[in-house]
Amino acid sequence: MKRNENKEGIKGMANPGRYGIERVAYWLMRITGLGLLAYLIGHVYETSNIVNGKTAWDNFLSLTQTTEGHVVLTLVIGMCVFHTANGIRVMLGHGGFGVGKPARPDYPYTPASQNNMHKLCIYASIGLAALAMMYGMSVLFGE
Amino acid sequence: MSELSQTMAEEESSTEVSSSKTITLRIAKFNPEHDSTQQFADFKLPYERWTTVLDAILDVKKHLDHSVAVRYSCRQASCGSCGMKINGRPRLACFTKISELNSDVVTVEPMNNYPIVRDLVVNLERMFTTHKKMQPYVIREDTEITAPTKEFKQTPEELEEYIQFANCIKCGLCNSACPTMATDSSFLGPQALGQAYRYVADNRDKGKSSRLKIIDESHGIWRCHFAGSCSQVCPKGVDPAMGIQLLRGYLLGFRK
Amino acid sequence: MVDSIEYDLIIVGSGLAGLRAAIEAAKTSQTLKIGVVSKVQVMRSHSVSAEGGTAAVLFEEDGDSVESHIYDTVKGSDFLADQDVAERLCKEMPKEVYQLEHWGMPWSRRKDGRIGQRNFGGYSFPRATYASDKVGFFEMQTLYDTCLKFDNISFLNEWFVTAIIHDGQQFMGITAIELSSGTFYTIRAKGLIIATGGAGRIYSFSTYALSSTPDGIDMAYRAGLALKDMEFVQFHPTGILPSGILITEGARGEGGYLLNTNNERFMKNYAPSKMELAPRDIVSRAIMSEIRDGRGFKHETGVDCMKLDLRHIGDAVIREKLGAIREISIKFSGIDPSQEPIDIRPVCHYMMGGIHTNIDGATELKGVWAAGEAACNSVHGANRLGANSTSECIVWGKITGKIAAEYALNSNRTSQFPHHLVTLEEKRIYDGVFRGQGDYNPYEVRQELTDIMNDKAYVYRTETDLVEGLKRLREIRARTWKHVDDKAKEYNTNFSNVMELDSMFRVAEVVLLGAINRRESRGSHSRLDYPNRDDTNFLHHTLAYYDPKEPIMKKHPVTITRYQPVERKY
Amino acid sequence: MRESTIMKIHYGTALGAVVLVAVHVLFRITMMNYEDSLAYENVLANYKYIPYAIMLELILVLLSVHGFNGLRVILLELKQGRSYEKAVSYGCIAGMIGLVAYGSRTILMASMGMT
Ligand SMILES: Cc1cc2nc3c(=O)[nH]c(=O)nc-3n(C[C@H](O)[C@H](O)[C@H](O)COP(=O)(O)OP(=O)(O)OC[C@H]3O[C@@H](n4cnc5c(N)ncnc54)[C@H](O)[C@@H]3O)c2cc1C
Ligand code: HEM
Ligand code: SF4
Ligand code: F3S
Ligand code: FES
Repeated sequence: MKRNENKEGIKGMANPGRYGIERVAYWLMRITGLGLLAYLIGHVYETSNIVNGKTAWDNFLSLTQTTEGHVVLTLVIGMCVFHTANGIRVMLGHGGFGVGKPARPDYPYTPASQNNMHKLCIYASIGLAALAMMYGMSVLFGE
Repeated sequence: MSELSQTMAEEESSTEVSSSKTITLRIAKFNPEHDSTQQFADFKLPYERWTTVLDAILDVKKHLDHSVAVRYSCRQASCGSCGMKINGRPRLACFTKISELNSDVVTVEPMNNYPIVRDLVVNLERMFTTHKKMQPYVIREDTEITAPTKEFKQTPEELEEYIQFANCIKCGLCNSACPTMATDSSFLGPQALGQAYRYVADNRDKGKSSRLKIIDESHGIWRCHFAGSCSQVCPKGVDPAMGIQLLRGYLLGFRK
Repeated sequence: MVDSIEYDLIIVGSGLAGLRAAIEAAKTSQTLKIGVVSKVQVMRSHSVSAEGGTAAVLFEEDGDSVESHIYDTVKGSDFLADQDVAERLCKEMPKEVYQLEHWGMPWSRRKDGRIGQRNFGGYSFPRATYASDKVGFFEMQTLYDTCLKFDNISFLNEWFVTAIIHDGQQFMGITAIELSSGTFYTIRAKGLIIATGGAGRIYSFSTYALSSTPDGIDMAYRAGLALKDMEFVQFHPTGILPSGILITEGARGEGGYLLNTNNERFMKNYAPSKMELAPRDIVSRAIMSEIRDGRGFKHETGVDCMKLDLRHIGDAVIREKLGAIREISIKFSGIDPSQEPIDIRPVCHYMMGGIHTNIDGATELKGVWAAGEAACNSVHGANRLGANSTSECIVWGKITGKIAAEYALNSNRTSQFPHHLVTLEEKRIYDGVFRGQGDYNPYEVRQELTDIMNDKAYVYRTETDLVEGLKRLREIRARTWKHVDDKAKEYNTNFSNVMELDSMFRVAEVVLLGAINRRESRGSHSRLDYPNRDDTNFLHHTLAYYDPKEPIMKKHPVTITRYQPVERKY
Repeated sequence: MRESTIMKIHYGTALGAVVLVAVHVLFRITMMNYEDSLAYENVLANYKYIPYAIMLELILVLLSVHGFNGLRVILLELKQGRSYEKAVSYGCIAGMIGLVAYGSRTILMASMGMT
């Protein structure tokens, strides 16, 4: 028989719509994780210039002193804050904390694991990230 | 209580909103054996307040196109046959009323993440296989009864610990909504993991360690990222997301 | 050449009876190859919809007794049950409840951790063992999951079985179509258990799953086996409007009232001692009488109905014990049972009749057994008590599973496989149905047929109605509806739907003929023109044998061991 | 390695990183103003302060392990197949080791004053 697997693929994995904020958090977590990894690699490379003397270091540093550089740094701050805050939420969840207690469900079914605590934490993580980005911007673009 | 009246109120009001009592039903038609792509066939249909999407599809099958391939049996959300994608979201066709969709066009497609057999029918073989892999039965020496045996005691409270997960009708909607499943066809999936929890949480069972070993593999429980979509689409209130996190508690050493 | 596969034992149907049989057979011998064939996937069979309970005597220390269960069953049957068979059911059942429990069944529990039971119609003790209101579902889950322990059980999911092949002496195999590919197969085996469930979809207003068509019963009938007591069709008093989905008797078991337009619990006029918990036939007749006398409600679809009031039970109890009812009522009718009474009407719910078997579930053909609702071992007689059917499925699943497994282990084929019969069957379904021609829409014909059954052979029956029904049935059967417009092989439900219709005609005819012949009122069969039970002329079972022209009707004695028939009063 | 062990490491590294990154970032922004903190001399001085250098090394290891394992998880879920999955695992380990080695080189050289 010919097979059509009909997998949703990356689009389905990435598409945060349709399923509410938990799915947005899932998606942001991935993106920020990858973003941070990319930054980490870049950052390690960047700082390695310190061994090449002051000129090399300053040359490289000036790259981050541009507007683009500032934008990237701001994003990194936001990503870091969201990933950290949400990461703590997810870790607690993965350990089985705050995911509700098993109980006979009543119609209409509202899953206890998708509770308001979690929704709140997700919004808080996003909010914190936004605040941190604003603070970062004020520092970076400040002077 | 208030939630309920709200749901009912929404359902009521939505009937009033769509003033015309007909919809366009778009059915995805595809026979992988003969067709190269999926096509949509459109049908105009009248409907009543209580008409379900399954009713509408069967109406088409009766009067307009006998060839629509669709899986159904109980028509009361207890057999798990009629999972499909309705207006973009996995749902049970017999448990979705046209009136609650708030749309003049109802599009039905086969569920994602399963191979298509034909039209709306998908192959659920893998789900049944992973379910079996979970050792979904009470594991202990003395499960076979001898003449004077009475029941293993279980209080109503102990029953509550797992009864929610025993409600799973194997419709597969959760696996279809899960983002990991969208790309990872080796992932055990929320259906199976939820059932692993159902038996682990049953005070009669002694198979916990063996099940924990099974799910602790590279495409096992750790591929769940608590995206929660599984629980959101489950038509029976199973909440596999909760079961999975609780199971993980055992593996991480938070639960005994 | 038709593709062929082979098993030792074939079980057709993966409902309660089929699964229980599979487990027992697998336990009997590890070497036995068992094939469970069903036209639906596992866990999709009609059995998952059973709601209220499974009858068994568990608490003798509290005053229940097996004797009382037997008597209730026999009395409920209006004395048409074979009493030795009823005795077997009641004696086997307690063990089975505990066995299910040991396998993981989530029975509802008492505070002390023992299994819980509730009241059910027609019993003198609360002995409907329950698991919320999803008894059948949880039983199916337990049995299916337990099947997964055994490597010698294979499931052939979504295979439509079309015929039984035998050489006149003994069973040889079956023919089936694998739905997903459309391939036609012969499956050879030594033994067969038919567990294809009830035929309730021959009525248009029905609690049954849409897949509950009489294919299996008809298969046996065509193979020359007798159908027994088909005129006895149970109408459950409380089918919700407009869908006909069941509101379990457990709703009345938990204290629900039936009300007419005078807001009166009218059951006091029909069964003063048991009230709403009288056996189903009596309650259904009471409802229809009230409607006839003008004390019925009109549902917005224009259908007459009564009200089932659960409000006084309270939201908490409804949620805990009747959760599925609550869901069904809110979802499918828009009514929260804790706020408003539910609209209900008697609805086709169970077939007491089926394939004629003896107390061991054996049919008249060597190597073939039948169990569950498809079978008629006469445990329910003229009226089944609620909660006795899942019990029956489990007990006879086990019995036939054991006996058939032993038979399959020890038997040897004596004759050549009759390939010509497979060829004939292939002709019948491919030339006769798949490549058939015609002008009538088979789906509309099916609607007409089921409407006729609903109109003419409902709760109250008369000679004129039944004869008229039979005449109309034969008229529409003669039309050219045997054709399949969907020409694809893969997952062709159009094809199977037409074959289902074909079997519905044959079985519906037997129901009508049996009802015409039985000129008395007994149990669920209630004739306005013969309102009394007539033990002198009709204390016997009805048998029907297939004949291309017209069914051949015969009689079969009732086994009476300890209870002589008396008037049935509640 | 059992997947649960890997994931325990994943969570452990994350937790460790939370603390250390916080210190690292606070170091950058509270010691003096941000601009100055990045000046060559100051940075170099930091590196020469051994406890700080050790902390940097720790952060590097923790985040590389965490980050590359995260990448492995994502890649594992993206596509399946024996050889692909092997490649992903080894690739990520290689990346991890590479990054740690490269970063360590900087830290080592800077703190030893080999500039
Ligand atoms: C709504 C409802 C509620 C009920 N509640 C209760 C209750 O509370 N207590 C109680 O005791 N009883 C109850 N009953 C009755 C009881 O559920 C049934 O009698 C019982 O489930 C029948 O089980 P079974 O195994 O015989 O058949 P089923 O479960 O009907 O299974 C039949 C099987 O045969 C297969 N099959 C049929 N035709 C073919 C074919 N051509 N080819 C291949 N396979 C085929 C089907 O696919 C299916 O797998 C209820 C019935 C209904 C309708
Ligand atoms: C410092 C605080 C951090 C915390 C608390 C944290 C926490 C987590 C957690 C809990 C996960 C698992 C998510 C899941 O399985 O659903 C995760 C994934 C991940 N993390 Fe971190 N992390 C942190 C920092 C970082 C950094 C700095 C990087 C970059 C190097 C990073 C890269 C990743 C990646 C790539 C993933 C995989 C993404 C995914 O699976 O969704 N993390 N993190
Ligand atoms: S967990 Fe819910 S959605 Fe998933 S298969 Fe079971 S019933 Fe369906
Ligand atoms: S949707 Fe998938 S990611 Fe986990 S919480 Fe459910 S299994
Ligand atoms: S038909 Fe059974 S769940 Fe929809």
